[in-house]
Amino acid sequence: MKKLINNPNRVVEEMIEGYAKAHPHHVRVLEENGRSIVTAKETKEGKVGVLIGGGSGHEPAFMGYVGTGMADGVAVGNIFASPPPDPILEATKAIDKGAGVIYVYGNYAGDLMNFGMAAELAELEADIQVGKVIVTDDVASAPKEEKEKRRGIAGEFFVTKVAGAASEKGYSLEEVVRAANKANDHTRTMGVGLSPCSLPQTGKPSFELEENEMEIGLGHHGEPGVEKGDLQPADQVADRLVQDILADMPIGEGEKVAVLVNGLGSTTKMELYIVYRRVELILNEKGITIHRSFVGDYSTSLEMGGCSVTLIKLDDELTEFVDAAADCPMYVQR
Amino acid sequence: MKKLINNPNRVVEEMIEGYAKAHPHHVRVLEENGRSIVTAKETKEGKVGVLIGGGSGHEPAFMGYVGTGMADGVAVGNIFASPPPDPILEATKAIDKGAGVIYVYGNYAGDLMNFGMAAELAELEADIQVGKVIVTDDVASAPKEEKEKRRGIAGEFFVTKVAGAASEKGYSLEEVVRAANKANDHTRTMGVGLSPCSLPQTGKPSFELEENEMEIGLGHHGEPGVEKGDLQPADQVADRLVQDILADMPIGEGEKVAVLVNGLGSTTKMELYIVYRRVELILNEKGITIHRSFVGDYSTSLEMGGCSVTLIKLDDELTEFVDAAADCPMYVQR
Amino acid sequence: MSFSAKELKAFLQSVVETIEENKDYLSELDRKLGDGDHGVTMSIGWQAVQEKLDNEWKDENDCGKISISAGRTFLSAVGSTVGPLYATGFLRGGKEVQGKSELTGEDLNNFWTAFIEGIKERGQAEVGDKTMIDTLQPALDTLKQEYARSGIFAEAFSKAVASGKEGMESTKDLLSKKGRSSRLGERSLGNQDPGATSSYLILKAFESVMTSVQTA
Amino acid sequence: MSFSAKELKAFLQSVVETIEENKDYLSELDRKLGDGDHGVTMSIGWQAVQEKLDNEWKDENDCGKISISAGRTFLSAVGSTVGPLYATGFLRGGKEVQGKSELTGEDLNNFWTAFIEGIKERGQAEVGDKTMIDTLQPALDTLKQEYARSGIFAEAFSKAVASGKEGMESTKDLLSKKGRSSRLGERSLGNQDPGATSSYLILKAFESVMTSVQTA
Ligand SMILES: Nc1ncnc2c1ncn2[C@@H]1O[C@H](COP(=O)(O)OP(=O)(O)O)[C@@H](O)[C@H]1O
Ligand SMILES: Nc1ncnc2c1ncn2[C@@H]1O[C@H](COP(=O)(O)OP(=O)(O)O)[C@@H](O)[C@H]1O
Ligand SMILES: [Mg+2]
Ligand SMILES: [Mg+2]
Ligand SMILES: [Mg+2]
Ligand SMILES: [Mg+2]
Repeated sequence: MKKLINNPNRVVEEMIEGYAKAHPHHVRVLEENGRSIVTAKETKEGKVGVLIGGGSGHEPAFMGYVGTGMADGVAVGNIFASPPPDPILEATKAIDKGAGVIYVYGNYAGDLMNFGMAAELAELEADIQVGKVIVTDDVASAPKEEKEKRRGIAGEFFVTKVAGAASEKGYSLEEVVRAANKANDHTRTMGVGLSPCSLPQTGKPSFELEENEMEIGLGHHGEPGVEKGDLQPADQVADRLVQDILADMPIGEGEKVAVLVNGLGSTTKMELYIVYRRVELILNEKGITIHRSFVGDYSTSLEMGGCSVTLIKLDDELTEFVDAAADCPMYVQR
Repeated sequence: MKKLINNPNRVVEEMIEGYAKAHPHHVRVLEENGRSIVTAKETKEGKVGVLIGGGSGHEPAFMGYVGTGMADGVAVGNIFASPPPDPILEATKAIDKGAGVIYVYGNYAGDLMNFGMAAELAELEADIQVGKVIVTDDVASAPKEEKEKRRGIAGEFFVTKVAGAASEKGYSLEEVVRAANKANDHTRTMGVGLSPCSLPQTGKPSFELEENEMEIGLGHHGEPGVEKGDLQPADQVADRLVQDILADMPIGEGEKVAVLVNGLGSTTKMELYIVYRRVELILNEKGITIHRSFVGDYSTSLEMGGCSVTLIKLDDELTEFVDAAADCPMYVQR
Repeated sequence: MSFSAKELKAFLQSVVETIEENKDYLSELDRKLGDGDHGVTMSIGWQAVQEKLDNEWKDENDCGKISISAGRTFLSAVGSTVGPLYATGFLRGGKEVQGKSELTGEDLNNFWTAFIEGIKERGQAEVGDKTMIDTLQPALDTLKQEYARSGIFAEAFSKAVASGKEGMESTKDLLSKKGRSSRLGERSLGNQDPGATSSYLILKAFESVMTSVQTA
Repeated sequence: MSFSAKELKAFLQSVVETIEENKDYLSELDRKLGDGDHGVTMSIGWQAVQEKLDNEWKDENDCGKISISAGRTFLSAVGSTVGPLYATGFLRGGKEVQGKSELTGEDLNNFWTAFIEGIKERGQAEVGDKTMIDTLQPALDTLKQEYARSGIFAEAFSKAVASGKEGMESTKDLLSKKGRSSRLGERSLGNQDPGATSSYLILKAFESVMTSVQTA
C-alpha cells in the first residue's frame, strides 16, 4: 500500500519529530530518550504521574493523549511493538512529582514485560513507586473465564481518561490505580475488521479478507479474530458487537454508559455514525442510558478498515471522570 | 470498496440520525428539514448567524463544525452534491438572531447556485440579510489570475473558524463577512491524492492511479489534478505543496502563519505528522513563524488517500480568531 | 395533435425510466470528468419525481403546476449542480403553460424556449464550455428556426433533438471550462460531458412522447 | 577448542546476517499468526548489534561484557515481545561468563543454560504454547544431557540444535497459547511459530561458529 513516508525505518522518529514540532505548547520529547514524550505544561507537585504507551501505529493512541486530564507522559514503541524499558523509565522519572506514577497499558506479552521491567527499574534505581493497570477490554480475545488473558484495545481510551481525571483531582496513587482498574473492569470492546493495514517495512497486508468478507473480533494489529464471514449491513454488525458485549457484561435497565464507536483507520466518520445510530437504538430499547458518546478515530491500526464499539458502565465516580475536561494534541474535551 | 453501511441510498440520512443522537447537547436537526442541523445551544440575540454547508462525504466538514466558535448551522447535501436551497433556507431562519446570516461555502457550481437561491429566498421571504463568502483556497484548481475560479477545499476550515470567532466576538454581518473574506484571501491549499474513494451507490473508484502513482492537485471529489506522477517521498511531496503555495502567495521572513496538514480519509496520522515535519522545516528555513498547527482529518473525501497542506497568513485579527476557543462535536479547541 | 397533462406526465415518466437505465453510464461519464455522481444524482431526483407521479399528480391536469412541481421536487431531492439547473428549466417552462391542461405547438415551443433559456441564465455557461448547454443551445436554435419555418412543433422538435445530439457529441472534443472538470485541461478531451448527455436523454424522452402522440 | 571474544563476535555477526537473510520469511510467518513484524523487529534489533560490532566492541575482549551489551542494545532498539526475551537471554548468559575472554566448554554450557532459563523465566511460556520455548526447551534438554554424557560441548550443542529444529517444526501442529496469536485457535494450526524459527536461526548460527572453531 502507498504511504506518504520517507524511510520505512524512520517513520516513528519522523512522526515524533513532526508531532513535537506541531504542538510545542503541549508536548516535549525528552532529551534523555527520543521515544519519551511528556506534557509541556508544568504539573502540580504531588500529582500522580500518568504514563501510557505501547507500539505506534495506533494514533491518536497513545502519544496523542498526552495533556491535561489525560496522560503526563508516553513511551512510544516501534510500529505494533511495545517500547523497551528505557523510554518508559525516562518518562517515569520526568513525570514523577513525588506521588508515584501509574502505568496504563494493554495486555500484550511485550508490554507486560517491558513495562514490568521499567517499573522494577523505576523502583530500584529512582525510588519511584509505580502502579500498573493492564487494560483487557477486548471481549473477542479470550473467553469470559479468562478475562485476564484479554487484549487491550480501544477501551484503553476510557481507562486513560479515568486515570488522568482521577490524578488531576488529586487522588493518591493507590486511588488512581483503583479507579483505573474499575474503569477497566467496567469496559468492554468488540471490533470488526473489513480491510487490512500494512507495515511500512513489509508493505504486505496484515491479513487477508475477500472483497466481500469481514472478520469479527480481529485484533488491533491484524491478529486473527473469532469469526470470518460475509460482510453484513452496518445494523447487523452493530447488533452483533453490542450483543457480544452485553452477553459478557450485562447492563441493566436504567444503568448508565458511555459509548465509543472507534474507527480503525480508513473507515469514514459517515460509517461510524451509521454504526452509532444502531448502537444507540439497541441501548435505548433496553432502557440503558447513554451519558456521553465518542465517535471517531480514537485508537487505530494504521489504515485498517473497520470499527469497534466500546461500552463503559458508569457509576458516579466514573461519570465524573468521563465528563472531565481534557486538552491533548489529538483529543480535546470541554 | 467495502463499507459499513445499510442502504447506499440512505447513508446521509442515517449518518445525520447517528450524529444527532450522539451529540444531543451540541446539535439538533430541524423539524422543518432533515438536512438542516443547528447548534443546540442558545445563541445570543444580535449575534450574526454562521451557516456552512456543502455535499457530504467530507466529514468532519461540514456538519462536524457546528458549535460554539464555529458555525451555528449547516445544510447537508448528498454525497459530493450541494444541498438544495430548502435546508439552507430553513437553517438560515433558525439561526438568525436579527443580525443577519453569513454563508460560508466552497466555490462549486452547485453550491453557488443553491446557496445563491437560498440567500435570495431568505431575503425575500424571511427578510433576513445574508452575506456570502465563497472559499477559493485550492491553488491547483485555477491559475493565479483566475483565483475567483478556484475551488474551496480544506481552507474552508480556517474561513469558518474566522467567521465563527468574529461573530462570537459580536462583529456585525458586514464585519464578519469582511473578516471571513480576508481569511479566504490569506489562505492557500495544495493537495496530493494517493488512492481513490468510492461513492456508496456506485462502488467505483473515483479515479485511477497506478500502484506507484500520486496526483498533485487532485480535487476534493476526485476531480483530476494538475499532475500525475510517481509516488515521491513525503519530504519531496511536502516541498512541492509548500512551494506551489508560496509561489502563489509569497510569505515574507518574519511573517506569521497557521498550518493545517489535512488527511483526506485513509491516510494515517503518522503520515500526516511526517509531512508536517517537513512543512515546518521549510517554513522555519524561510524565517516564517508558525503560530499554530492543525494536523488531522479536517476535511476528507470519504476514504480517499492523500493529504493537503493549507497555510493562512495571519495578521493580529486573524491570529485572535484562529486562537479562539471552539466546541463542536468533531472539533474542540481550548 | 393533442398534448395534455397526460402526455406531460408520460414524458416525465419516460425521463424517470431513461435515467434509471442510463444511471451507471452517466456516473461513469462523470467519473472521468468530475466526481462520478451524475447518474446517482439524476436518479435520486427523478425517483422523487416518480413518487409524485404515483401520488400527488394523479389527478392534476394543470401542465404548469405539474412542471413547476416537478422542478421543485427535483431540486429539493438533489441540490447539486444539476438540481438548480434542471429545476429552473421546469419552473420557467411551467410558468409558460400555467393554468393550461392542453398544450398547443405554440405552448410547447414556449415551454422549451423558457426551459432552456432558464438553464442558461441560471448556469451562465456558454456553448463550448463542455456542459449541458452544448446540447441545449443548438437544440433551441434549431427548434426556434424550424418551428418558425414550418409551424409544426413535433417536426421541429425532432430536428432540435438531432442538433442536440450533435451538440452532445461535440463535447468529446471540448476542453472543460465549467463545473468540476474545469481544471482537467487536456485530459478532459475525448470524454463526453455527463450533463450534456442527460440533457439529450431528456430531449429524446420528450421526442418519443411527441411521436406517440402523433401516431396515436 | 578455543572460543574467545572473537568467536562470540563472529556468532553475533552471523546472527545479524541470518536474520537479515530471513527477515521477510520471519515477517511472513508472523503475518499468518500475529502482526507480521517479527522479521522487522529482529532486523532492527540485530542491526543495532551490528553497529556495536562495528564500533564499540572492536577492542572488547570480555565475553560477559559483550553479551550483556548485546542484550541491552537489542532491547533498547526494539522493545516488543522478543526484546525482553532475547535480551534476558544475553544478559543472563553474559553474567555467566563475566570477566572471561576465553570460554571453555563448561562456560559455553553455562552460557546457554542461563540464556534459555532466562527466557523461560521472563516469558513464562511452556513447551506446547507455540513460542520460541518450543525450540529452546528441547535444545536445552538435549544440551544438558549430551554434555553431561560426553563432556564435548560442540558435539552436544550440535545435537541440541537438531532437537531445537524438531521443536521448531512441532509448532506447526500446535495451537497458539501465548502472545498475539493466542486467540487464533484452530487457524493457528499448520503455521510455524516465528519466534521458534528465529530461536532456531540463532542456535544454528552458534553451531556454525562452533564448527568453524573446531575445524580451524
Ligand atoms: N454552469 C453550468 N451550466 C450548465 N451546466 C453545468 C454548469 N456546471 C456544470 N454543468 C453540468 O453539470 C454536469 C455535472 O452534474 P452533476 O455531476 O450532477 O453535478 P456535480 O458537478 O455537482 O457533481 C456537468 O456534466 C455539466 O454538464
Ligand atoms: N511469553 C512468551 N514467551 C516466549 N516467547 C514468546 C512469548 N510470547 C510470544 N513469544 C514469541 O514471540 C514471537 C513474536 O515476536 P514478535 O512478532 O517480534 O513480537 P510481537 O508479538 O510483539 O509482535 C512469537 O512467535 C513467540 O515465539
Ligand atoms: Mg509486534
Ligand atoms: Mg457531485
Ligand atoms: Mg458530478
Ligand atoms: Mg509480531
